[in-house]
Amino acid sequence: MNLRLSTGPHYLHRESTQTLMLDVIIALVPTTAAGIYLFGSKAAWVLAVAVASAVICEYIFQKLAKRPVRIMDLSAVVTGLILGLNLPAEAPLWLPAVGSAFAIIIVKELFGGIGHNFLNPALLARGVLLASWPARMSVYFMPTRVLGITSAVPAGPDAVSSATALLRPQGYEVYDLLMGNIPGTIGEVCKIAILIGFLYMLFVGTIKWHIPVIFVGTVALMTWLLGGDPLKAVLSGGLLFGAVFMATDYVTNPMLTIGQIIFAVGCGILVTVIRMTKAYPEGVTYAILLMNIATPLIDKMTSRRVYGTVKKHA
Amino acid sequence: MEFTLTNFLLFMVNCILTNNFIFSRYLGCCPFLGVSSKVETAAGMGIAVTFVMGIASLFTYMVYHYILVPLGLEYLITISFILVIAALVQFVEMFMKKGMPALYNALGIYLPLITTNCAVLGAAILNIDNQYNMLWSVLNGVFGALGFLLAIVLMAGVRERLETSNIPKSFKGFPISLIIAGLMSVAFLGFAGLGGM
Amino acid sequence: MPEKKTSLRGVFVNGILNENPTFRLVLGVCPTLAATTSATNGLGMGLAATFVLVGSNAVISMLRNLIPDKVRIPAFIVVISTFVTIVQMLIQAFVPALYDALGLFIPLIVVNCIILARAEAFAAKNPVIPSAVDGLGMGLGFTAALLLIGSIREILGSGTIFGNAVFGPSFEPMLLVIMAPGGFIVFGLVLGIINAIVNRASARKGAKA
Amino acid sequence: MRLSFKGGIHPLKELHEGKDKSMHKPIKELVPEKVAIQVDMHVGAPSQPIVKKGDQVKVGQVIATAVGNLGIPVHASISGAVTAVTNRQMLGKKASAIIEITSDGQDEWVELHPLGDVETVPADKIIQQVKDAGICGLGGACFPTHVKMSPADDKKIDTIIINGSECETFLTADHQLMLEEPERIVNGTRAIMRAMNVKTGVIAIEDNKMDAVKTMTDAASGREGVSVVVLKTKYPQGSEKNLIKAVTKREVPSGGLPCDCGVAVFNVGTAAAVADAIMEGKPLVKRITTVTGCVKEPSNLKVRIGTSFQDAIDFAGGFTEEPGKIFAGGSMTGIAAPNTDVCISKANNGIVVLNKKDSVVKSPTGCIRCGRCIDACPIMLNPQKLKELCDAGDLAGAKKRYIMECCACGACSYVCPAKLELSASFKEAKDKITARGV
Repeated sequence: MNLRLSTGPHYLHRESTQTLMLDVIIALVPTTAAGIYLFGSKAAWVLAVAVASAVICEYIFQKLAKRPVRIMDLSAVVTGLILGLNLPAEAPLWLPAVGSAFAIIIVKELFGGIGHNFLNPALLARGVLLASWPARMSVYFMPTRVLGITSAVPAGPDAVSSATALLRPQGYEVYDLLMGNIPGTIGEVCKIAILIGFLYMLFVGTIKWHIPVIFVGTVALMTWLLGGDPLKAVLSGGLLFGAVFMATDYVTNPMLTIGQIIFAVGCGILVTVIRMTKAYPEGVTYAILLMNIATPLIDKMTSRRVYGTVKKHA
Repeated sequence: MEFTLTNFLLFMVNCILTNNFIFSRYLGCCPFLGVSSKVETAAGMGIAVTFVMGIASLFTYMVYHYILVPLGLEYLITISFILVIAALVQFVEMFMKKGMPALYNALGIYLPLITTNCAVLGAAILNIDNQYNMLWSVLNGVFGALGFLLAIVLMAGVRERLETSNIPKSFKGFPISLIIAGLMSVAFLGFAGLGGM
Repeated sequence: MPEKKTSLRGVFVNGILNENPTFRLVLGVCPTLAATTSATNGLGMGLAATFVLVGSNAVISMLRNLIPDKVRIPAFIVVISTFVTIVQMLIQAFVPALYDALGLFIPLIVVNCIILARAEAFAAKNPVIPSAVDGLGMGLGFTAALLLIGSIREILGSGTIFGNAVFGPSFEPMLLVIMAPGGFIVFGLVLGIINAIVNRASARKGAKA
Repeated sequence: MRLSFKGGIHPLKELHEGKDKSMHKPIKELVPEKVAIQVDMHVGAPSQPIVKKGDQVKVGQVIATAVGNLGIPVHASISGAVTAVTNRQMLGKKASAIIEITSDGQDEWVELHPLGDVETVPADKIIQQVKDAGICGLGGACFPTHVKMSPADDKKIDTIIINGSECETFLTADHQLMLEEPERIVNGTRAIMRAMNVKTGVIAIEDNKMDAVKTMTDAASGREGVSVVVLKTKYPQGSEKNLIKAVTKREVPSGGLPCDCGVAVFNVGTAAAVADAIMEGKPLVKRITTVTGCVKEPSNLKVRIGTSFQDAIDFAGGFTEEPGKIFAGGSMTGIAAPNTDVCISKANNGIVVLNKKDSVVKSPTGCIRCGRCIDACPIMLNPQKLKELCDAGDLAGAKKRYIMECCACGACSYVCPAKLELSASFKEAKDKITARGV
């Protein structure tokens, strides 16, 4: 009889890095589907290139660096998909390819691979693309189809809306903001789909509610205090998408709940401030990135009391 | 520029965030990269720089406007400023040693390094180039240094966290630090246009 | 080096390759970042620093026995800033476009650690000719590094080299590379890649020996 | 109201083959042909054997005497001849001194000296009787019970908690004991309370054993100071520190013992053994052990101390498939057995057999900072940070972050999606810190 000797626990939770990532992908399915429906096959191509580029870059880097190849943990797929959903549907296909390569190679693998990136790779890549090709990135397009019954008019593929829904949200009905009958990136427009994904992740326990709810709540509160329309502020731009799928990235937000609350409030304040000054049409990307940078310090400063001790520890 | 609360706040945001000395102006990169492996030492360095930069901005302003300009020696600005800063650092060090030994023990080791911190000389020359008056010059020095403090502390936080990461051997040390700074600088682009200057 | 009699050629090559101030010693980071938005800027900053290096090294070497040890550093700084002021005036007079592009960073050559470091480590201990050659080698090493980084940034970020287009009109340059973050990232990547090449070369040498 | 603590996990939801298999299986008594009794079962110095090969012994006869302050005697668990006094590999890291007895089939007891009813027996005699009966904590720690019952004079104990939470996976031994013999437990509780002069005795049971709550409540009714509380089903509810927090809202101070916050905790099995010692004069020679997993008839056995795992598994019908791993205890903290020749000690509350498939260990990947370990830690440590420090060899840093408070419950390792061996590294680091005195 050949018995295995090891220390307990002898049974582990079913959840693995791979299943967690799979749950995120499942949660992104409604958003992806809505994006492809609204923007047509161009959106599908952008998403496909983003995902393929992320996975291929990760494979090549891990081979070259003689590290174990971990593409099956699906984290590269998540990064690629989120980056793709952050792009306009009319983006030329080299844009997602370059963005994913930057995200995976420079932001993730160079720092030691999964778990070691101090910034969300997809978000940072979006920031890079936004700064590098502003003409491609900050021109938003109206969907080519509409979801539900609405008075909004679908635009042809050539119709360019230079102003985003964010800059004049009063021009859109709440219904259209919810359904995604507004100009924007592939993933951010359909708020209903994002909320379905959020509920799914809450239900299966992938994420906790704190960060998205407090993040969005802070934006609503601050907008209201500054005299804006909190509902439209929440429903416009990439706020919901960012709060649900990007601010909740485990690797780049604080470890303790109290730290996560600070993180979420900080994101909310930064989004509102950046939006108010209208330096960029959208503050969510930068707000989350800035709080990502502050995360190690938040982790260092926050603590909870250990059982049986009086003093706190970090 | 008139001194009003709005102007003051805009100037502060502009100096600390939008035109951050490190992330946007490339001033003070050597200590930023060299003294940022631990949060505590980084904070010490940042505070010492804030202290010196505030005083240096005041003194260089006075040297320029009350000595160089009346004598028509504006072309000696570089020589005179660097000497003023070197002397000032020496003086601050001595003063601190005698008058504030506790502070000296905490910040003393950083002081000699500050002479070659190009942010100090840079701020002094920027004050003259931008034709700030004495008040704005000092504020520019202090807020610029606070921006440096913010940057170096954030940097140290990230570097502490990455201490145990499996970074490729060739990239350990300076290369990865530069890339961290670059990625942080991308995030700081979010502040572009804030402060309106 | 000062102890051993090294050939002038050795001193010169040392600055460019083995002890390249930018890539091997990582000194003078600020100008390396600020002056490399284009190949021209990199070259200009590099040559300006070379001029200051050669001049200050030579003068400091001449005066090395006259300067009391206690006021050594302030004296060096005076010599260096004199040369910086000269070079600043020369650039302003003859290449005003470069003067505008480099701006603040010309006077800041004073606090470039490379120059003080060479004065302290070499010029203060060696005769005039080797000191000047050391300055030239270090300066050209610095120039070469700035030119390399400047070229990369200009090609990717503007699609040009020394102002001439390198790609067809369909190329959309990556603006970020010539913005502030691009400086850090490109320098970091180039530095890492050069480290990798050096590590591999020395590993091969080690294997042979 | 369900009492509970912060942190912890719910492993039973995940483990489909957990307690169901052996739950409500009546206790069956197993008297083996041969036993090998360790003399180092309890915490403290090993007992000194006083028999030699060839001696005839009866059940309950002392075969090894107590050594030192923490010492307790060891008794023969079957009658027959001593066939070996030697060293043998048991569950521990090193070989243990054992006394092997081969049965004569008579199962004849020595003459017993009961003290009488727990309510009337002189209180000062109880503790000595408990020591002479060789009783130690049956929950797994095996701390000598008489020592726990005699805290230093300056420690005022006001509450006794009888631990019937049985939060470990797979195990049903305590549950079945509470169902079948609640009177014994309550009698033992009263004996401990009287010996320690404590007015409050709380029997704490998790809410997945509501039938046991009922039997225990019935048995406790009319008994002075004894009450039953219901706990939320959660792991590690039965861990001493968390149990105290849940029941009394107090915390054991860092580096201290339960008596430092006025509480003493005893397992239900221990209480029952105390009752036997007082009322029948019987020493501790048998205990209830769950045998489950890949065995034909998962069951709760009343086994003699020293019964081999093989005998116990055979009594439970033998293996259903080739075993891949066998461990003593539940799946969270159980100790893997090198073979089936090892024997049941006073600490063994269960034997679990896993098949080949379930025994495969997944290889660890990189930490993704998901924070699940932080939510799981019942002591409020930061296992993620501690693991980083341990991997970097920074023991002083780990100590500063209270690694010594780790109760080794394994909750962090259980939830980790990257399959990192968190609690194992902490145990290693703690051993190093203790050894080197960092």
